[in-house]
Amino acid sequence: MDRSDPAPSGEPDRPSVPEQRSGEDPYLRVNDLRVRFDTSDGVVRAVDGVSFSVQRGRTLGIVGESGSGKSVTSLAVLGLHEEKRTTITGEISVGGRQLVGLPEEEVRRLRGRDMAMIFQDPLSALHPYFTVGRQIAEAYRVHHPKAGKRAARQRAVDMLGRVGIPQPARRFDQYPHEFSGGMRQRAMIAMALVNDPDLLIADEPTTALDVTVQAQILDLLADLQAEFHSAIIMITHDLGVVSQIADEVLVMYGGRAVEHGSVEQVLRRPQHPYTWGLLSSVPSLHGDADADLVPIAGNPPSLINLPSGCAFHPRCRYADRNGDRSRTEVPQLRPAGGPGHLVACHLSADDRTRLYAEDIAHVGVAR
Amino acid sequence: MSARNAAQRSPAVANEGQAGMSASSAAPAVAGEPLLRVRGLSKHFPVRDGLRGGGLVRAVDGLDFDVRPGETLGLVGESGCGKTTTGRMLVRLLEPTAGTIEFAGRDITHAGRRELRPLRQDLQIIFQDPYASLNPRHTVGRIVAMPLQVNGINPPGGVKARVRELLELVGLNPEHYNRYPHEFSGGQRQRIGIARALALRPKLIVADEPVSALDVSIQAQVVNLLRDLQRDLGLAFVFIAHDLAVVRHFCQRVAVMYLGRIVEIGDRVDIYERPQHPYTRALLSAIPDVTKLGPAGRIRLTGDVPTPLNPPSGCRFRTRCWKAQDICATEEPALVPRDGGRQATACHFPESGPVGAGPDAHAVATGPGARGVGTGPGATAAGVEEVSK
Amino acid sequence: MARFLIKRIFSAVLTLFAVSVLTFLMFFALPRDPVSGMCPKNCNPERLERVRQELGLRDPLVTQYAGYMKGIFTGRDLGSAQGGRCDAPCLGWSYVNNEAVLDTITRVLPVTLSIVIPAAILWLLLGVGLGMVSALRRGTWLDRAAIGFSLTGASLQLYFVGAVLLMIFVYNLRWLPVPSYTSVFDNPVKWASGLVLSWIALAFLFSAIYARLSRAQMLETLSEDFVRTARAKGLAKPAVYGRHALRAAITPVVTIAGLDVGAALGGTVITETTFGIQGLGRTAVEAVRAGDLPTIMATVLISAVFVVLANVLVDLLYAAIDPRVRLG
Amino acid sequence: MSMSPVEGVALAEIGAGGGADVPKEKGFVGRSPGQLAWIRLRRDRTAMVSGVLLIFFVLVALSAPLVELLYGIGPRDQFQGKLDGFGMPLGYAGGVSGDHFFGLEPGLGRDIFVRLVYGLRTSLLIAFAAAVITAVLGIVLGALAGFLGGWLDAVINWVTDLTLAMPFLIIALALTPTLTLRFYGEREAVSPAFGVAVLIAVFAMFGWTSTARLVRGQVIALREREFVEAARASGAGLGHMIFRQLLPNIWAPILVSFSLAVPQFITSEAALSFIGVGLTEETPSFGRMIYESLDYLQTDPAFVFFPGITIFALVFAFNLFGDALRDALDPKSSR
Repeated sequence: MDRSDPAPSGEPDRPSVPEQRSGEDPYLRVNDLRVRFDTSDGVVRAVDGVSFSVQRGRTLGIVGESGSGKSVTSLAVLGLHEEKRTTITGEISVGGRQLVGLPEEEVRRLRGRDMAMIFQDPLSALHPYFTVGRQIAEAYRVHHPKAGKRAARQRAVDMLGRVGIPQPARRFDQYPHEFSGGMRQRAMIAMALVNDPDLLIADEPTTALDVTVQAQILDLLADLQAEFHSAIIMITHDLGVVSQIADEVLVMYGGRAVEHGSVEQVLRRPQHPYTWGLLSSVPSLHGDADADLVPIAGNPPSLINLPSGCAFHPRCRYADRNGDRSRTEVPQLRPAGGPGHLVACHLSADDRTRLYAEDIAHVGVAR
Repeated sequence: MSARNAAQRSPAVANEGQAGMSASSAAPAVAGEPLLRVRGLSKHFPVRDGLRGGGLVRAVDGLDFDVRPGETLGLVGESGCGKTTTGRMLVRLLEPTAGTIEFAGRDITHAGRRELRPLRQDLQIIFQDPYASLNPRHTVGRIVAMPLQVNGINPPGGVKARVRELLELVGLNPEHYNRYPHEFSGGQRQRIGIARALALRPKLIVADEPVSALDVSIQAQVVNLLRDLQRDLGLAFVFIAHDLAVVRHFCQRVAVMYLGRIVEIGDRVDIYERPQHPYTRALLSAIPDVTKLGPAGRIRLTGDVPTPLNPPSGCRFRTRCWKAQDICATEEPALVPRDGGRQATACHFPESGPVGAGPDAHAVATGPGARGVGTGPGATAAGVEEVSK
Repeated sequence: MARFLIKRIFSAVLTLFAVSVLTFLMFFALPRDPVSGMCPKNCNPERLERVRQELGLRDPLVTQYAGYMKGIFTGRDLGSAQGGRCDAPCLGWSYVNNEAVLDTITRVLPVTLSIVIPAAILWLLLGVGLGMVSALRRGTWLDRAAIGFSLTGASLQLYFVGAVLLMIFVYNLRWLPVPSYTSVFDNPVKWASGLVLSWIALAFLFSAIYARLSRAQMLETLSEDFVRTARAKGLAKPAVYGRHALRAAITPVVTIAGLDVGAALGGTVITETTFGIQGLGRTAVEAVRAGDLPTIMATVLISAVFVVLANVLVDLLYAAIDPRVRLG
Repeated sequence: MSMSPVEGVALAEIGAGGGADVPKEKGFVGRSPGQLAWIRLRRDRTAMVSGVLLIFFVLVALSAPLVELLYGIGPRDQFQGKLDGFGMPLGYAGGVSGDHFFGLEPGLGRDIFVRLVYGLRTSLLIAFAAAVITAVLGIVLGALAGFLGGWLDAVINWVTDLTLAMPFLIIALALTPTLTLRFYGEREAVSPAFGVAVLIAVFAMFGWTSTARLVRGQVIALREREFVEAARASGAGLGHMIFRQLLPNIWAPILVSFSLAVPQFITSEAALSFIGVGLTEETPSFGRMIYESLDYLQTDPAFVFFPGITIFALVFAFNLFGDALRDALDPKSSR
């Protein structure tokens, strides 16, 4: 099949993004996003035709391993990629505005005001030489040029208190290295939310934190979402985090979406062998602790030299069931049963149901 | 092999003799002498602070535990609890400040390099970072052969044959002998590190977060490999991790650490099904559970771990504990079995029953969130970080 | 902070002490007799010997050293041949120049300062500016030109550049007078026109080094997470680069600059020789040639003081820029 | 001038992960990081051009007597007949001709080209020898200070500070005649080889600090690396850890610093000659030629030009090569 010619959206065999649960229009709509980097080793197709949308007040979890393209997707939405070597095609619409092709200056005005981001490692993401408060106040003043120094300070102190930092007025004048890991991430969140953005992208916000602090941060994000009614994209490799906070889940592999649906659908009735692998290889707190985990064989692929056909086929236990198809044809996302549940797999629906029940349903956290 | 037996030993037997944990009351082990016997192990790091002149970070403060041949002990806790420091002391990469480490009946606490030499072969370590733990300028063959070379051991059949054997054992192609670490993925590098640790046929391996730097799908491969090796070779492990789910899949016994102390130690079943210490319960309930969708009713601990530079008086967990009473501030609870339980718990008010079913099901610590942080803003973060460098 | 300062100053004093002892020893082994240079012709051996006695050159080394040190801190009497009472800080009497060494130093130090300080300002502005621009325009012709400039500058010899500058601007075009020093307070225009070539020569060479250094630092900083955060906040590029990136990239540059300026203040021997300006460096060279121990001691010590002082200042500056550095 | 340390030299390869280093399934013999750096170097045009130029310079220097033989003129031959009444060379551009490629010196009338060839030999010999000695000193002292720490580190650090606080040119100026007089009498002729040895010794005394600091920093950064701990946990001794584990990982920055130290010593040698220390009149040297030429700046610019350009070309080639070497050894550093 010729896949170099991306099917335009609206073509019959290309299913649209999962239908929305309410009548509200999605705040963020990403359609057929492709991100390519030119490197000395070749062209990296970091994201290759990904579509999704998020409404305000709802959370999309994007799951994948390192190199799956999940972080690149989020950076592309904010326009934070390196301009010179990156090519972006597709549509990114935020609050009805098309961002791809928009001049940098206009994207900049949206950044931090309408859409904000939380990064994985708050210690390196905060400037070591400036006080935490100053960095938050700065984020406020960029988008509120009329606000005075004192107003910005007041706003920053308010936000620090809002995210649960004790003695915010005193903490305002401290440097990032004087904060603990959890407090730093709270400060990052305060900075991201200082302008009341409608879209918040959190890139592995709890990976660097301990479990008890992770729980605090996840709770905080949920509370703040209820309060600010923003759309959240939660990027993570941890299915546990997704199960706690997400409404919808997008599973990425090798720069492509392999499964997409509600959290209930993806975690309870997963359809893609890669999702199965993720579930069956994660150790669980319940069930038979002596049973072996079922890992995914092999290693994540190189984005420069992606396997032909289905990128997952070299690691897939079921790749041979369709003759050569897995090796030659890139599977497209297609409906997988439940409403809005999509999967990109050559296996037939019956096969998937049977294999899941036989091989997967009883191991790891899939149970 | 006896390893099989060890793995399947009934929890009741395995636990006996480990119940009394303090040095004086440690009862003689039933199933033979422990391989590793740790008493009162402490490590204090001096820190210099421009304003306060300096102090001691009590990274590890009086640990007692035993590991028997073929047994796997999990050491779990959050960052800064001292688990990594403990691991490094066990293999003598760090010099203990106080306490004793006995290995196979010999006191190795302060043994010199020469005295340690025969023991080195029995005691090895696997590191966390598969990128930093392999010398980038050496071939895989040289890396795996290093322990043999350093100890002047020439195994029957030659070093090369032994290295090939080891590579095969950990699931690598033995033909990759002449390759360099950068040509391998993270999971494969971790396998190389494991092969190196196995080169001297050790009896005990300290595994310091061996899978936490790996991708999820790779983690399971390495955990399974370690389980197989443990079973087939009858290895004892001290498995250091922050991920309680991984520990549950690998360890027969588990010790939970908080601020340089063991707060609870016991068999896997006891720790996961009937945790008694509030901290253990909080840890378990904080783990996001894929099997439960949506925000779970979990125990919310407020604040952060206090600084080990100036740990709270009495019970160290009291500043974040919802059950704390006056006695917790004045008297430090001993690590002893409570209420007929089989595991030892250092708590004045231990809980019972599975997490989520007990009275703490929806316990939320109240009061100002500042309680854990109030001990000095800079100290919490900076003090710990200085130590970890 | 106080502890740090005390420790640092103690180490600095120890270093200076060692420098003075080493210099003292080294120059006593110097194979030149200063006294015979004082009266080339009509001196008989007895008279020379008397002068030596008078100058204390026959005393044990320790006594001589102690006397010298005493002079620095409390002043001492040098005897009628050497200008009599010499108040602290007494650097001794130069029997070659026939004047108090302190007078020599106060005369030549402003010259060296006048060369180094404007040159340093020039090279820092030029070098850092060039480095930053080329980092931000990485891969463009501008970047390549800057790299070429800095490699060329780093490969050129100061005396060669100086010679070429002299040839062009002084001898051929006659735009500038032959380099000389005039006090800036007497005639600023003459001061500048007399020294501008030395500034250009020094600045050209040093800015090349600083352009390389700051380019590398800026490139490293640009890949830091906090720069991405600054962009994610919606800051415009000037603020991202000027406020966030520059602040972090400049720190190591400041460190090196402090040490370089400190070293340069101790005497720009080559520059002064090339342009024929009598500063600290040239004075030192002449003193060595003449075996003028008091002047040598003074110039070496002053140059060491500048280096040691620069070291301490750089540490303090570092702590001021980077809040993570705690002086302890 | 301070010998500024080599900045920004980080370790190659470590952590350079990402999509590029995916295991290749072909062939069982891997490529070492050194081989990879060599391949990158080979692909770098600047490196190759400057490298060839350097080899050319070295070959010319080594075969100086051969050049003399072919050229037919020795470094001490004088051609007074080709000078005018004021001692200026006849003809254009300082007497450049088929017989004298770079013309003649004013005054003595010696051939500039052949003197440059011999000057090149002297300079390269001094620079390479000094660079090797300072590298060895620096590596040993730096590695010991960094690895063992404690009082040894404090002492070595203090000695480094002390060395940096001594004004190099002035001390060198004083030390050279002192040393010479210790070995030769007042009126004895000093052998050229001795002058060269003294210069090398002076450079070694002052030059080791930057390598020592570099190595110390690198060793401290690597000391706590887990692969070193793995060796320690296996019972390895000090020698194994420094020589087998640590040093192979810091060859890259040492090599870069070495390649940049050589031109620095060439420059310093010239600078010393310039202020009148160092080699005797009959030993041809770059610095001496430039120093003497400055008097003829107006009357015979070609005399300034040829030595100046040659030394520039030599140092430039070294700097270019050093930069390319750094890029090859540490692909992340620039680009």
